[in-house]
Amino acid sequence: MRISRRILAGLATASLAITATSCGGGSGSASFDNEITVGILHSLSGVMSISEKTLVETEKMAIAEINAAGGININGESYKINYFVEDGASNWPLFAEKAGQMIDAGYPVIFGGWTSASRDAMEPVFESKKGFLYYPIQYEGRECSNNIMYTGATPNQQSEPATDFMLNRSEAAGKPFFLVGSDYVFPRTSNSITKAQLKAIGGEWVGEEYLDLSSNEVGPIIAKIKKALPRGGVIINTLNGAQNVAFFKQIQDEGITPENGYYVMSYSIAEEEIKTIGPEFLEGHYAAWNYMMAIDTPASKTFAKNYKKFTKDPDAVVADPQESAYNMVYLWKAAVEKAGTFENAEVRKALVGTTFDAPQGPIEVMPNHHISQKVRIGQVNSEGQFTILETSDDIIKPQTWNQFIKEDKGFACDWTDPVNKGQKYKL
Amino acid sequence: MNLKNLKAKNYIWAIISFLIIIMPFIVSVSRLKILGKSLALGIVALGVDLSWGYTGLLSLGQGIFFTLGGYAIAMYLQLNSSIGLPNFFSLYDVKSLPFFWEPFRSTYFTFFAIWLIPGLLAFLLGYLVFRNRIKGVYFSILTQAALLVFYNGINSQQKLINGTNGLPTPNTKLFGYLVGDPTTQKFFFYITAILLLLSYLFCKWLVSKRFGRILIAIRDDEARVRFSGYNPVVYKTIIFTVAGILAGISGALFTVQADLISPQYLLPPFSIEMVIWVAVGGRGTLIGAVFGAFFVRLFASLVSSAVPGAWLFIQGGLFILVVTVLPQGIVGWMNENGPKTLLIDISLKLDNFEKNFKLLPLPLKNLIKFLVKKSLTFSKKSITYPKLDHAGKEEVEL
Amino acid sequence: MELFVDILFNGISFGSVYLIAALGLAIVFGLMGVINLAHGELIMVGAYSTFVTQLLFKEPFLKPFFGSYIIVSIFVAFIFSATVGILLERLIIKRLYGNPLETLLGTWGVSLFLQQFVRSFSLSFGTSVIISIISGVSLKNIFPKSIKERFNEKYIRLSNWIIPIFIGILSNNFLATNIPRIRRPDSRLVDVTSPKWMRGPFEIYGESFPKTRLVIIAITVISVIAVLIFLNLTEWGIRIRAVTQNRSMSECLGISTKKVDTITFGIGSGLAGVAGVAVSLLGSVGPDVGQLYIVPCFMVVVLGGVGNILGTVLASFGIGILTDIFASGRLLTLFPNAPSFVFNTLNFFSTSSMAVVLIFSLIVIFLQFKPQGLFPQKGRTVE
Amino acid sequence: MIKKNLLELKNVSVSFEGFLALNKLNISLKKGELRAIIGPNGAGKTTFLDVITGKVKPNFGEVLFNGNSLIGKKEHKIARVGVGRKFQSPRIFENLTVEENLEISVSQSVSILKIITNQATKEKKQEIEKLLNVINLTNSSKTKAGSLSHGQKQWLEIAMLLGQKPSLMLVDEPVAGLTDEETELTADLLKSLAGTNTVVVIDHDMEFIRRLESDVTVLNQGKVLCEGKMEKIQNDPKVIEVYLGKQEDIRK
Repeated sequence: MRISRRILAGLATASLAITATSCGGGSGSASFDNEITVGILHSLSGVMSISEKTLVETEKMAIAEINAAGGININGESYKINYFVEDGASNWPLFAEKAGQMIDAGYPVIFGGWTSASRDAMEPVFESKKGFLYYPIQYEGRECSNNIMYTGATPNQQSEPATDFMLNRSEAAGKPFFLVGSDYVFPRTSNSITKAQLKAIGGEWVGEEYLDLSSNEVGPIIAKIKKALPRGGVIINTLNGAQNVAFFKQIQDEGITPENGYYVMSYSIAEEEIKTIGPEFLEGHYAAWNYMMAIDTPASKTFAKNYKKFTKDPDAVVADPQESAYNMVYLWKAAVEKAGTFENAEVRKALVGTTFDAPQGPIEVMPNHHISQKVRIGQVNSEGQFTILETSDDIIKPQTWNQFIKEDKGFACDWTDPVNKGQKYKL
Repeated sequence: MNLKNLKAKNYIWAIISFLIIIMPFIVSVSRLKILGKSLALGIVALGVDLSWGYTGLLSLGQGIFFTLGGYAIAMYLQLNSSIGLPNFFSLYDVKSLPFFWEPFRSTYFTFFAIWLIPGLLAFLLGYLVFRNRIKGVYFSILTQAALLVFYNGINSQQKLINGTNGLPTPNTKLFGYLVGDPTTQKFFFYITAILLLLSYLFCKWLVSKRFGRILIAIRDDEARVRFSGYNPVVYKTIIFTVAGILAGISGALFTVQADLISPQYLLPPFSIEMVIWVAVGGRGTLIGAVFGAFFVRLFASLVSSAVPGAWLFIQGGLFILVVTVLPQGIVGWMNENGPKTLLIDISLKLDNFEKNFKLLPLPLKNLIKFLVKKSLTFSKKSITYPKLDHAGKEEVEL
Repeated sequence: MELFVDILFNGISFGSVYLIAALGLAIVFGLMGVINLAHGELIMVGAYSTFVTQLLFKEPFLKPFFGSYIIVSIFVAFIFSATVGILLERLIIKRLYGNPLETLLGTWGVSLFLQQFVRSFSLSFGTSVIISIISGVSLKNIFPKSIKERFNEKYIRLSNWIIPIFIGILSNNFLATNIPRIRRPDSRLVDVTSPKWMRGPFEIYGESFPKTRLVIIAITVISVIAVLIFLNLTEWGIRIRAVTQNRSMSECLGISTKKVDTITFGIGSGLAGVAGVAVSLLGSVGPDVGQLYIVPCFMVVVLGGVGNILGTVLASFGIGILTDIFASGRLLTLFPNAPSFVFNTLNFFSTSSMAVVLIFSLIVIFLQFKPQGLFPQKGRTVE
Repeated sequence: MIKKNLLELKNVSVSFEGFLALNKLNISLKKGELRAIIGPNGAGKTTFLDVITGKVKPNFGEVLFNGNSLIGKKEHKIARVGVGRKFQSPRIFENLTVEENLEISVSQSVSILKIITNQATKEKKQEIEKLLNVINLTNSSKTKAGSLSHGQKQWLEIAMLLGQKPSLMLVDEPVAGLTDEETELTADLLKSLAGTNTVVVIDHDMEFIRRLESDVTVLNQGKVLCEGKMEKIQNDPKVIEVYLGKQEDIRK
């Protein structure tokens, strides 16, 4: 009897193992007057699926929460949110193709993307078809589309404060900088900002290396770091997902550790990555984010708890990209309710100035379609969490056109006046 | 009998042409783009079929020529729709246009570059490799290595060619028309269909002559061809060059409808996928290559949006299927009376049914029996297979 | 001098990864002429089985032995990958001998299938599938004869099906309940944590070497020696070489070529598993991990000369050293005063991706002159 | 009138890693001659053909055809100057029809441009018809060559050889696997070809060789052991020794 139950349990787990969800809606007993379907477009297969699936989960969770709380209210009518998930398959042109299809299918909004390449591929599609994309990842800036809402950090909300911290207040303060990144647009741009910033604030920069996205062989880069930084220093790391694992494992083997005076500041290591790489390799290194799971507020705790419950995984962690994805669903809801319609043009107008009490604290949508938010610097501790060392005093306003880049200095973007100040205008 | 077949064929062609003509008016632009892209891939599939299906040269690097064609047109569009440098250069502090892009400002140059550059490269690579008698799997591995050379080269050069991000096209202008515009896209669709037809006719013409027979002879026994007084290097180089040119054209047509050309098309899976289109459709049959590319791609985009991830399972299964049980592909199978043979096989199996499936549970056994009997009686009645009984007996005697 | 040691060590350590990854391929491709594009996925199986072994060693009853899990995982990875490989050989490759291009395409299909399998199914499920296959195969052979004779053959055959499935379900259940990490399908990257003794640098004569790299070099050296001993001194090894040299003659001599094929393929696949252990020590493990290695592996084998283990060794170390020289910008260090044109060119190629471009191009050019690689196969060419 | 030597091998040596497949071989053939070559396994018969057709490059020695050296020439070039070869096991293009197989062999001298743009001319078609008649395959001209019987394949390959119109025909084991009747027919065919063509036949089948009524060359260990008519060869003690072992051994 006992055995047979075990078998059944085994069979049940086996069948659970088969994934087959792609389409569905939030559950909730409340009755709704109407329904609206939104699009979710992330990689569910391929290299990026690893990261992007967590965003899909978070977005689904946000939708489920909104539905459970009565859905979207427009002029007294309640709307239940349904969602349609599409797979971008880590293939940038496919993102563009699917985005086009989803806009044609009439979804008022699409939540999606992770890599800059996928966003860049989708941008012209959204612009030509007048769709609206909500994009949740911190990125390099230098663009400002009327058809995209960016809820991740701009460089001045992540890398600039982090560089400042590393040069002046970290354990490696005053030491030279070495920049390491994957070879694509975010690390390249981020690093050129960092270099300009170091020049301006008096830091020393000794080297810059890029690893091709298809390669895992970090050995040569480590050799160069050892040569350039013989007595410790700061390493600014913008490597991508999997490459981080190889990087952190091997720098430890080579003795590039905090004990020896080497400190890595990463812009793409969040709680999820710490879990994967293992805190034993990351302990003592730094990261900069707007949200960290260790934020000790009820909102943050509830967010983490709900996510664990929603994914039925007690070990699940939440991180900045997920929080950002979570926020964007709520921001859209608020904007729609404010506009009183799902019409894109109206929602866009209502969007600017929308606020939300996010797990990280209050955030607000700025006229350049980015959000103002705080920055936190954390140090990885042995439990695999961040010890938050600093939180910016003020809420930092996003700069899409970075002031450390020559061509962009003195430019800004303001979509409340699309004719004169849209995209890029001289201040 | 023959006449009837001919008529049926004509009807099919008429229906297909009709569908292609009315398609832009009945489906949305985003769907039309998918159809157009699938048609464009038919052109590269023709090249793969010529080189692999006919000549036995399995190139795993057709993505190189495809992508070169794509980059040529994308860069031309970028250069001719922006004042000064294309936008992306400013991201990397590039002040002046890299010298090798300079000629791409010219329409004439680009028109030739789209097919001539891939063609020349294919000629060069092919000539060297074939002259040194590198063939079979070595050729495949070598082309794959060349593919990775191009992938790494383009993917890592942000400053020269926008690296990983690739070059987008929808906001660019072709002769003053916005490329992403629905009307322009409809135009591209027709252009693709026409070029596909032309390429098909060209390939058909090519293989209908003695040339085509020599290609097959090279596939069957290259040494014999050599001892018969032919230089296979010449033939192989010609066909590989033609395949390269077709890939370049296909890449250019694909890019303007895909909104983006990126190094992802240089990754090995894409180039190997081309082989599966040809294999499923029927290697050595040009029509099979075109239909294979079209329907496999269409099927892929349907499946992958219904069940993400399932497509890889199906694609993997297709590869295994075409090498184990369906080596001639669907068209080849039809040509060789495959359906009939299958039914005969089943009817033979049926006799040994009890013996072969001893361990199956009874109800399932009865169900299978019932189904097979039904389909057999059905096929007996159908006029297509009138000689089933007779043929069946022959098989038994053998 | 220090530079020389650096280049040599780095080159050897890069090269040993290529070597261990290509060793199995050299056997399968070299001896059997089979192009196995799923070789990378067999490496992946090895890497994932290392991960599962590591998690098992984190369980309370094995925790004290955590330091030695890496040794256990080498054997586990070998067996698991070999099982998958043998299954692949029996089900697909067997039908395709003599058709190398078809084999290439078929194994590519398998590789796609395996990649998606680890994305769509949980690791506990995958592990138990392999366990039940192993038990199914071994069960047939370990059934005591007395039992076999006493019962109807039908029941024995039936139990050959049922018992492995049962074992599989039980092991899935066990793994899923005890190790929550692998209970659900999860395509996220997983990471193998090496035991403490393997982390950090190892100092000798003032030079420091990373221990992980040393361990990988050791694994590689041992594997190469084991393969050489196996091929040259054991009965099956000699049979394998006999079949390699003359298949039909060996058949006449009563060597079961089928069995030899299966064993050769099993060993080649098992070595891929061992390579998986090495790879997992260096970086993360994901469904795509095999794709990173497959083309370099083929380049190593082709460059070394098909069927020549020594060639494979030299080719992989050669590629490793060249990688270090180009990618780490050693030439820039050596010739800092080179004319600016040369300097710029060298600098242009001194990233790992451009090093790949350069090295692959060099190999392609080299093969133009010596299409058979460094050590051509001997004897009259068969056309 | 003295017939000129069509083919001359002078001191040709070929070694495969120390194994001497041909050892200072000297053979010459007159125009229009029919010559049979026999020898035990490993005597260098196939290597002899390989050297002439350009598949193997000799380490030493000279191969003259019509007075011109063949060494260093590519296989297809050698085929074009008039050396045709039939392989040991029939090598035909299995996925082409019988007719197409012959078409390829008769079109060898056509320029590539014509091959790409034109179909076979009427004369060529007539040639093909003739060849089909010779090998008795007119009825199956449209079947795929792969589905022919073994004997038919052998004959098809001979016909392909004829289609090339070579001045020197090298025929490697043409009757392996043929029935007695077919063997006889083949022998008659080859005999009839001699005179206009020069034919070299390699075979193991002594009955068949005898039927050819030609000069016979015996190869052993890469050298010519002896040459002459069949009767002479059969009584040569050296040949008996090579084929049957030393006479002392037999006595034991």
